[in-house]
Amino acid sequence: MQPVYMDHGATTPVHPEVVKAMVETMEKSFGNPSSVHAFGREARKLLDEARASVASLMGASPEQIIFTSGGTEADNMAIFGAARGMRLKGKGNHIITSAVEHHAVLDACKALEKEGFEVTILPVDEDGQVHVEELEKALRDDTVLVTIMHANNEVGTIQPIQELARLAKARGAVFHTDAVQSFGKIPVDVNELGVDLLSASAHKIYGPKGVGCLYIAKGVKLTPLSYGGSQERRRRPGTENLPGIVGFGKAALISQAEMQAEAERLTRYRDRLIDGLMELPHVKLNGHRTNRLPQNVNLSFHFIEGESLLLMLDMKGIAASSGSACTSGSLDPSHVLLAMGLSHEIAHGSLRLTLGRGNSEEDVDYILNTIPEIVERLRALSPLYEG
Amino acid sequence: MQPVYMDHGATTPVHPEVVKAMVETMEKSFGNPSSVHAFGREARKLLDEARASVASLMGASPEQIIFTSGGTEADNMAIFGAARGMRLKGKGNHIITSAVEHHAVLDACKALEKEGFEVTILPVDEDGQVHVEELEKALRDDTVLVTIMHANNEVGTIQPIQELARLAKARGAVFHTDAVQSFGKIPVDVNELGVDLLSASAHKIYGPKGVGCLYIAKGVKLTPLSYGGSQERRRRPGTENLPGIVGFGKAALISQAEMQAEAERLTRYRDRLIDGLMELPHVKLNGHRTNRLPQNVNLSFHFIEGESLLLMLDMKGIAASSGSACTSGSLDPSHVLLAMGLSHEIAHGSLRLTLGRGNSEEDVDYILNTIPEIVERLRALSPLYEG
Amino acid sequence: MYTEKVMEHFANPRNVGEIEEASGVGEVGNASCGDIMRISIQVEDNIIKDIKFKTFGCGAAIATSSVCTELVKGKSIDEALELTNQAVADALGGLPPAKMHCSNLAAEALHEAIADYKAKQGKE
Amino acid sequence: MYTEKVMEHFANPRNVGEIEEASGVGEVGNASCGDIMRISIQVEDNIIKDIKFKTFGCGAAIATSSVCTELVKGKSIDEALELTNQAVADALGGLPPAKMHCSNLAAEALHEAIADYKAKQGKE
Ligand SMILES: Cc1ncc(COP(=O)(O)O)c(C=O)c1O
Ligand SMILES: Cc1ncc(COP(=O)(O)O)c(C=O)c1O
Ligand code: FES
Ligand code: FES
Repeated sequence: MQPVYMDHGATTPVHPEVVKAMVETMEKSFGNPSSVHAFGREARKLLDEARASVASLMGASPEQIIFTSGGTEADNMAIFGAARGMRLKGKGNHIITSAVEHHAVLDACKALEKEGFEVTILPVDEDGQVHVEELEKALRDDTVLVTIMHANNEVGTIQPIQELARLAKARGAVFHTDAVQSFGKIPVDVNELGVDLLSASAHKIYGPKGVGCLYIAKGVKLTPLSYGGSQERRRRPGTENLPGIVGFGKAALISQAEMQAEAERLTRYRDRLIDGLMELPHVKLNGHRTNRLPQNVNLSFHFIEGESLLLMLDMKGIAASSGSACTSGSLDPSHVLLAMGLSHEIAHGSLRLTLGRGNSEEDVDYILNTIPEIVERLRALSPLYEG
Repeated sequence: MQPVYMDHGATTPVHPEVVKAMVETMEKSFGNPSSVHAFGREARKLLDEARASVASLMGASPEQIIFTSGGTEADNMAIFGAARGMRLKGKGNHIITSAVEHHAVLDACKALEKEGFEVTILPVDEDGQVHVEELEKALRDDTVLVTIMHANNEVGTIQPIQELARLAKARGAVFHTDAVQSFGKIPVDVNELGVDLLSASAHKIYGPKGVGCLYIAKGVKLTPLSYGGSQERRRRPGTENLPGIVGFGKAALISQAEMQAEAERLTRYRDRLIDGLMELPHVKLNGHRTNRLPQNVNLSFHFIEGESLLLMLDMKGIAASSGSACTSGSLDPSHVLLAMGLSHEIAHGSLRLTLGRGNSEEDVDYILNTIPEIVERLRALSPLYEG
Repeated sequence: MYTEKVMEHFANPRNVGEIEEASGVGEVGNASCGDIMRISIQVEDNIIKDIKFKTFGCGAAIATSSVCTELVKGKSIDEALELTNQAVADALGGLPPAKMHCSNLAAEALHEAIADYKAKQGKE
Repeated sequence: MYTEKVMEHFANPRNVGEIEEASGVGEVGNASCGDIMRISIQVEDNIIKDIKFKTFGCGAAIATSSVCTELVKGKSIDEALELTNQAVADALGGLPPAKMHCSNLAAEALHEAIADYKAKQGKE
């Protein structure tokens, strides 16, 4: 049995072309981009090219891209950097975020509370969507930063970033969006979105783990997270992860070429999965039915706990994830599903299938055939189910 | 002409075995180590193995190793983390470092000054060595952190870490050492050294760029630099750079096996280079003659500016570096050489040759043959030289 | 993450179900994670003749439930009362540290079922 | 980093040296980096007949010194005085932004040398 990987929201296989570009970089261009000699100049050239590729996929110019070690660092850099920077300028100390953000955003905001910032967490509706009116109500004269994700990692819901950003910026706040899940999968254009800061990560788009970037609009000042050499225009010191960055550049180029066709293909699979699985009794779709990432399926199977479901799927060769307890060392059910109004128990039984390049129509068939029997088995085990 | 790379202190070529391990990881074990399914468990296994390899090379246990994006992040995490953490506990706000630290340490300390910490910078002698008595004089009841590097990146001088750490810890301070240049090259044992925190970086030991680690002794509490997922026991969130970490593990294993023989071989080359080049007129050795890294040669050629020297060497296929202006966007001469008492002009004309695995006896011959004519040419160009 | 033993019990859980007209039933929720387990026992001459469980919980919860029923089936209720969550975990070849709390579920539900039995017997 | 033109001048600098009994000599230090340049000129009938330089400085400093001497050799001192550091940089196909300050060295040393010549002529 060929395993079926449907956890592309967690991470993606590295594209063979990306691996090739990284190997070539390690074998032929191992120099330090800060070095004066030929090895250094060659490395610098590759660094510049990769920056241009990543910038191009989000409609930015290369000098607006700062490479980081991933999405988490980009989020932290944006949030700590903008909040502390704005406060230093005396602009205030109020931050707004949403209840469905990734922990990299939520926990950074929480840490800022300890530094004396006030944080407003916007609610979402039952589809996981932030409403513009909620932001309008929350904005204050001392709001320095609004950070709301582009697409949610658990339920795929896409937020109205354009409207939110326009509103926040009109009130003088810096606007950051975590686009880790959307970048490379649906169109992301920093100018159209009108954001000041945008985070992305390579390993979600068939690039390597350990590389990401932060887009910083012209004129936006950030207090750095760390100090050292003069790399990345002093905004992010440390010898550049050149092979990783080259891989990110390559992945961005490939995404740019294939994004539209791939989004159409995966939307078809997504809809087959949603429609097929919704035919089972006691199933709920989480997230917006249409305004969601092409890659994302998220369903709650009542009376079933997520980890057990994942393990059963795993035994059938299906790799998926869950917003349940246990998945990542945390025992709490998904804060995203709870924020959308799900009960503790139902949130516990959620299944996330995230599609990607390697998936085929047959994978969809296999899953549609396999899940019903597993659900039945687990329900038979469940004290909550009176079948 | 085969180029001669003698800038291993800046970065090293990636070992072919390391490239192989990374490619295998990307091709076969691309999962997210936090995932429950088979792909995740496989990734977790590789992560654990790499952690054990890196820990073993410094005599630590695996759970004391936190992977980072490099030496710079490890330094910042240690310094910000320990200083802020100790202050929260009311232990004081005085930090001690040395004048010859890497900018990742010096600039982090400077940034802490803005947070209200007081920083004492210990002087060094003309060989670049910190004296234990200087630390003794500087220690205070409110000293919370002492951070002194193991081996200097520019001149290779090795510091008496054991004595310094013993003294600092006896006074209740946390002791951190930046071992980025020594780790994998000379014996580094956290227990023998007696340090609380130790930074290392993979790309200095034939591993990949963008990976490093911080050793954290049991019981040492650090305030995190960033927030997010539960990776690295919450001390360093973000999807782990698995291929990079696997590469670091492999590089550590190889270093462990080859370190002693390699140190002996390179010490011979180092001494041939030093002795040979010191025969030229108006040359000064920088750093301690014997208590220095086997890999490091650092000489000042009077009347010559470093960047010109590097460019001339580069035209002859020799990749080297300099503590001079211009090398890394900064126009100031090396703070390390100035701290050792060199004049501005002489500091400007320094040349660093750092040896490594690929270098041969012939490379040493070639350099010994090439440098004299270059030095002569540049001196003929120099208004300071009255030949 | 889990030992083979855990996975074996998870894949083929023993004694799943509910005993109709049970001598005692225990249902507990796990304080740490909110997961739920129900154990029903049939007791004759102080011996647990039959035992069945239903669990809404993680893989460790299901495996510990299963092994727990196996361990006490045929034992006296006094022996059964001595069963600790550590013993349950040990019988599975250990649990990951973050999963030790899951083994509480089975031991607690069993104790509750016995208490229920005793209460019904008017022995308490 | 550097253009080919810069590297070519750096590798083969023109007019290196010192004119014995020069009409004027200018020596300046670069305020940003501490590098040093000395230019000596030989002037006849207001024309720079010969010019030589010595430079302690980076690659850009040496290349700009070289191209600067080439640009003004054979020119009148009035024409030479019009030479800007931008013109020097342009003649080399441009310099990296961080290296623009290096081009000051040559233009300034030349201006000093001309001032020295004028002073000696008692014309100032
Ligand atoms: C929405 C979102 N933000 C941030 C991150 C963190 O990115 P990284 O794993 O690259 O640190 C992720 C993925 O883990 C994500 O899905
Ligand atoms: C002594 C020392 N510390 C820290 C660093 C920074 O390490 P990295 O480049 O991995 O961030 C370096 C090398 O650049 C170094 O030599
Ligand atoms: S996490 Fe709830 S029982 Fe295991
Ligand atoms: S850096 Fe001094 S002249 Fe270029």
